[in-house]
Amino acid sequence: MDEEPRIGIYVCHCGLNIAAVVDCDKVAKEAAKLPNVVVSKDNRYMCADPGQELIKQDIKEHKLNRVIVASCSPRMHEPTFRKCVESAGLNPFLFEMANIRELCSWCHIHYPEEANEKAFDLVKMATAKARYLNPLEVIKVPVTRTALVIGGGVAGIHAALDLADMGFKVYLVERSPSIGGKMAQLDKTFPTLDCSICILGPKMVDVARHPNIELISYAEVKHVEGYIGNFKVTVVKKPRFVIEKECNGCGECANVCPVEVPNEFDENLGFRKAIYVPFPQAVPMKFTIDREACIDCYKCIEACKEQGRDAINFDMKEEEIQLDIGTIIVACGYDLYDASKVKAYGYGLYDNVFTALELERMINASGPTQGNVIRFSDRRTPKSVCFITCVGSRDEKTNIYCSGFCCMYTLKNALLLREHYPNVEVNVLFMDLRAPFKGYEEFYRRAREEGILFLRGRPTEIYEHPKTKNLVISMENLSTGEPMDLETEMVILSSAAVPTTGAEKLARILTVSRDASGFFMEAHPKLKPIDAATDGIFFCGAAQGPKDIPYSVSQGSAAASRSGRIMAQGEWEIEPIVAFVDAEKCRNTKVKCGICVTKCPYGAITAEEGKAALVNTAKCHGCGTCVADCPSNAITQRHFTDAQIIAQIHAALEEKPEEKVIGFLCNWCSYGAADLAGTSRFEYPSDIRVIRVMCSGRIDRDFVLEAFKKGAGMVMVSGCRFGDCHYISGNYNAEKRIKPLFAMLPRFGISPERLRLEWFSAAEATFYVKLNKEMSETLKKLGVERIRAENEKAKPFLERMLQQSGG
Amino acid sequence: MAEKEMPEELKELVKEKVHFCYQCGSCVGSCPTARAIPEYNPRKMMEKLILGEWEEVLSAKLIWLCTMCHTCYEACPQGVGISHIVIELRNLATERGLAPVGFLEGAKQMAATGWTTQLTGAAQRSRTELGLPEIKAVNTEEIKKLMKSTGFRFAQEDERE
Amino acid sequence: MSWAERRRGEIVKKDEENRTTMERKLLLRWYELTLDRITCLGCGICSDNCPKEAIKHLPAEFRGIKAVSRPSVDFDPEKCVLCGECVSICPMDALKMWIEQAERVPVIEMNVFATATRKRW
Amino acid sequence: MSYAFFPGCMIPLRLPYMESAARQALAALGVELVDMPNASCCGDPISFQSLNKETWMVVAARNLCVAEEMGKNILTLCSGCYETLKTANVELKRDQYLREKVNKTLSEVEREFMGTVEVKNLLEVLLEIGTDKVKKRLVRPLRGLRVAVHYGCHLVRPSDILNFDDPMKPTTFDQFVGLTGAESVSYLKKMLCCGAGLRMVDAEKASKLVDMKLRYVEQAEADCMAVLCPYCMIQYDLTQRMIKRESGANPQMPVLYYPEMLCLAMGIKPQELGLRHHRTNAEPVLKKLGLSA
Repeated sequence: MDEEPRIGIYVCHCGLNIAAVVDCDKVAKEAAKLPNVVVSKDNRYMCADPGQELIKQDIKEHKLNRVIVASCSPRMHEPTFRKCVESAGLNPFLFEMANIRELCSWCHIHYPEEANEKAFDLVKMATAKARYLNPLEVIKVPVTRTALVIGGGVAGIHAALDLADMGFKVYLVERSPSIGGKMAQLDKTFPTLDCSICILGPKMVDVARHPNIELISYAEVKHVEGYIGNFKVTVVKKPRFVIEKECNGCGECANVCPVEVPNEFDENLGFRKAIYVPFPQAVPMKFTIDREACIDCYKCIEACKEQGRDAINFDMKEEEIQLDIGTIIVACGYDLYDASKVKAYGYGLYDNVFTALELERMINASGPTQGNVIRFSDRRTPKSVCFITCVGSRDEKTNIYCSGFCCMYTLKNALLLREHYPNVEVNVLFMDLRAPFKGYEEFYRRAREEGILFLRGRPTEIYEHPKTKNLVISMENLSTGEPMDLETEMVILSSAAVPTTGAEKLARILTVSRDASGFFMEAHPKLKPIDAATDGIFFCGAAQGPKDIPYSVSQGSAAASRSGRIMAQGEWEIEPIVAFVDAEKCRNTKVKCGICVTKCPYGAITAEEGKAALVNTAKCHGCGTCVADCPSNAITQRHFTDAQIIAQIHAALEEKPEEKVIGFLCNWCSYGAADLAGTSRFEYPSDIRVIRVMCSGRIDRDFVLEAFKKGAGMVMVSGCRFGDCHYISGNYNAEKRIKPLFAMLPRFGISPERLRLEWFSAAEATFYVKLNKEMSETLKKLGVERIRAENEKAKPFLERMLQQSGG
Repeated sequence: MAEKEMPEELKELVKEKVHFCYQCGSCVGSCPTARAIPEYNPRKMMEKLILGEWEEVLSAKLIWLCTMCHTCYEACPQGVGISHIVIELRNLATERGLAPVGFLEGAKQMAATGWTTQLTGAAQRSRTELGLPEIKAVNTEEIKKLMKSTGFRFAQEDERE
Repeated sequence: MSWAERRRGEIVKKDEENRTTMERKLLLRWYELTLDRITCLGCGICSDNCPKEAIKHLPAEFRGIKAVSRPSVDFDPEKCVLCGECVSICPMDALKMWIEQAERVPVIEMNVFATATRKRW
Repeated sequence: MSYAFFPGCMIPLRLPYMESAARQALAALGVELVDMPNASCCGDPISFQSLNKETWMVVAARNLCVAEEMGKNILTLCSGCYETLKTANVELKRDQYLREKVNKTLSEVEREFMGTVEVKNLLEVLLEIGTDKVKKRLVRPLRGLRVAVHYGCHLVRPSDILNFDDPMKPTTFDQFVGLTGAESVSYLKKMLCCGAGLRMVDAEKASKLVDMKLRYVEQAEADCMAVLCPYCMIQYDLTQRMIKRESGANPQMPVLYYPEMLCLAMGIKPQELGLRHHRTNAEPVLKKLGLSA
């Protein structure tokens, strides 16, 4: 763009969210003095209609060709304002945002002076970048009208059915031999006590029958590549040793099988054969051979042949299926916390301590006891039962979070027990009983009405009576304040929900992040509760956090509509922040180079011998690793150009550079953590000036050197934890590039502790805060004088190095 | 005690640990002292600290009843570390001359002999009988020096001296 | 071992002086496989025929020419599936299996003895 | 195997029979015990720590220094000493600031904490020897003896520092009792504190705790109790008489120190142990084992 930049700056008060700490009026007035700034205003709510109108008017009136809004995180409102400037006829990429809320006002509440200084710096940095902004055209990619649902629990089933009804092709991948998930194991559901399998069963059958759904059971997702609308997914189908097409589920094979093993579906209370279906209503109704238990007697083959079929094949091998997918829904659910880890409660040690899911199987008419609740030790119906809540939750030793639905299922189990055995004494031991949704408090009331006794207090430990095998619970009766021993014949532990096994692996396959508890992390806790940070991937059900059935079902439907929204359009706009090669500068024309080809994690770059390298824009995800690693500076990332980033560095370090930290944060993890620190209102020192890049792989060594040359006190380079990189390998490349600096800097006279290379996830706001405190300590320890002296000494070296690399 | 302000050490503890207490009673459930003496209730003690009634807690005889079995420390789901807080409270109470005689006797013995207990005649006889080696005296000067330089106070009478 | 922590459905191995018991307790089905170490000669036929390779044959230990221990067998509760193959084949009748306190051998009941060995011979 | 031997104060000064049994058992297992010259009381984790935590830490550190000079790991017989010495050792190794502070004080007596030794309790040492090796020495298994195991709080808690076994449901001691051929019975309130820490302030209530525990032990039809700590020993062994005097109840539960059980199982004659110095009568136990004179 050749025309002179005409910049408009808008400082948002965000009500009092920003204005309470930052003097917005002053910031706007000061910003007006910056070069190329034509208008500079402050406003109560920039994102509201009047605010947006103001921008549109000014663009017309003052012929603005750059717009800057200083308000919240770009992860929040960047799309809003881009649309706004676009409607006024300006290219949306000529808009830039300064994050003075999450990164400034919210985290320096008690230090308004420093906050003001920082806010102005952030605006100045945005302005500096804005001068170098270029108009960009969005890239449109086609969208495959096929969805993949991972996990066939109640949430996944609903997501799949809804999408299929919308007319999209759906692949439903389920790990176990049958769909149904945890809900299939339950006896009844709260708060209305309908039979669980009776309401779930028909839905499962619908899945099997729906012409648009292809159910791939006993299979796992092995590999995912590609991007929104164009995912390539590899699914591994485990061998069933039973040919699905041939098996009609008659069960003769199981009748002759000599091996009995505990049935996982019955929580190992009952047994199944080595050839089995987990439960009578299983979908698909196909048998599976458990080769771990099978003794290769081949009796099943005989039995199958007697039925005139030949469904069993012991030579079956693992099978890989390739799928072209438009959107992915993750519904992999939860596991129950292993109660035996809470040793004090004696699960696994004492016979008559059960988990809630075990009770659920016992009380179920088709369970291992045909609906009888009995004790392990003497097979007698207990005269008294105690329920203990919060096992493995709300405890810093196990899981700090509240698992949400345990209170309610405890109530349900207590009521069911009361219904089956009116004379059994039922006690519920609880700390807080949480019954917050529709009909739940009424359910709690009903439980009290039925004579279930509620005792407040968290049991300390449980012992077994050596003779009667009764259990003695030590606890404080909180209403009297006295310790007491409660003797009961059976204890039911209400275990918390924890991320399912394999969630970690799946997160890596999909390159999506998980929160501190290990559940999948949504893009925004309030406004994008279904979306992953990666476009085209959605979460529903307990994969995202512990949830009850109604909530899981609504999330399943929500995920279906979110992904249907993308597939219905047939094409999708992706941000044009891709890399492009300047053919004149590329040295591959002269020598064999191809470094960029090896660095690109997506295989988006090709470099034929003698020709300049070429970027396939549709394949490029825009991490910028190739840009930073190009030896001849021939590659540029649009919207994150070297010139833009260096302008930001210069702007940040104009005043008092020795007291400042230049922080390079990757968009997905470290910037996310910084945002979270803000939303959580964690306070930390204000020394840091944040420069956002898409990936740590974009961070050029020259940026660090440039910052020190300009006198920066410290530099921090940060990205996602290893294995979590949003662009697969960006952080590994960043580490390879930045790490040598620790050895190099001391040779120039710069203390190595002035450079930090840190990896943390978007959930680790506390780590980000700790890091900032540490860096502030380091700055204080070294002192301005020493830093200045070091920088002076290093300057000639730095200049020489920068010249060499052409930066 | 005429202090109004909570002592700094205690303030920090309350802020960093005690405030996490959500009054679940895990600490009381298996507390041996609470079983023997119902007035002793670590949960209520934590509540009082949160409410700022620290003087009452500190001056009460109750803090000296803890057997230091650390069951509460292990049982606490919020990591309050109650038994360690009791130790801090006792330290502060000792500074204010509130330590009970039973506790101080051991310390006096320690300064005198290097052991917190005395060799009884019967024990001496059975040592010989069992063929155990002689007990060697401890260099009590070292112990006294260490106790002095760490500011160990025996009781109020000692302070007057 | 009364103090050891167990998982539901897990096979628990108990070594007593002259007897080894493999026990699995499901709610309404208790399985027990016992080896009488006095009767057992340690021939190792069970080990050769175990379809899950859950039985290890321990030959006699010698010090010089003097045997310091008799040959014997050892069970691996992780691998065993309590099929009863070993019970059916033991020439000394040293192995016994009970299901719900009744002496039962699943492989004999299901008549799979011949087929199971077919694979190996 | 050689250890710096730290019996504490209570064992050598009041309960020498415990020291005797431990020395005999460990000698039979080939463990060399080297006395620690000039070692003092560990710094009692209850009374001393309560009065002044800093002094407590410094005194403990001084004892660690003695072992460091000897270049040997410490074996403690008393669980109280175990907690004190291990806490000091772990915290001083972990916390640089605390270490500097403690070393400054220690320099007055010309000592310095280096952090070169480990602190071990009796069971840890037995584990180090190896259960198989110990079992081979046990020629006369205590078959048929029903033992109620009492762990003693300071053996396992605070678990984040001691890191020895589970703080609420430990199993190591039971396994070692099982090793001697005896049966470790399960009983209610197995982890209930002996109440020694309460004795200094309220002896009557401390006896109440003993009484409470003994009832649960009796209920499980145990033949005797097994302990590892001298304070627990005093509580259960001595207090039974007091209970008889005070409340008229007549508890008669023999209390054994675990090394005594080991010695019996090794075939050492009961006469060579100080069983007669127990305040409770160990005769029923010996009778059951067919060892009575």
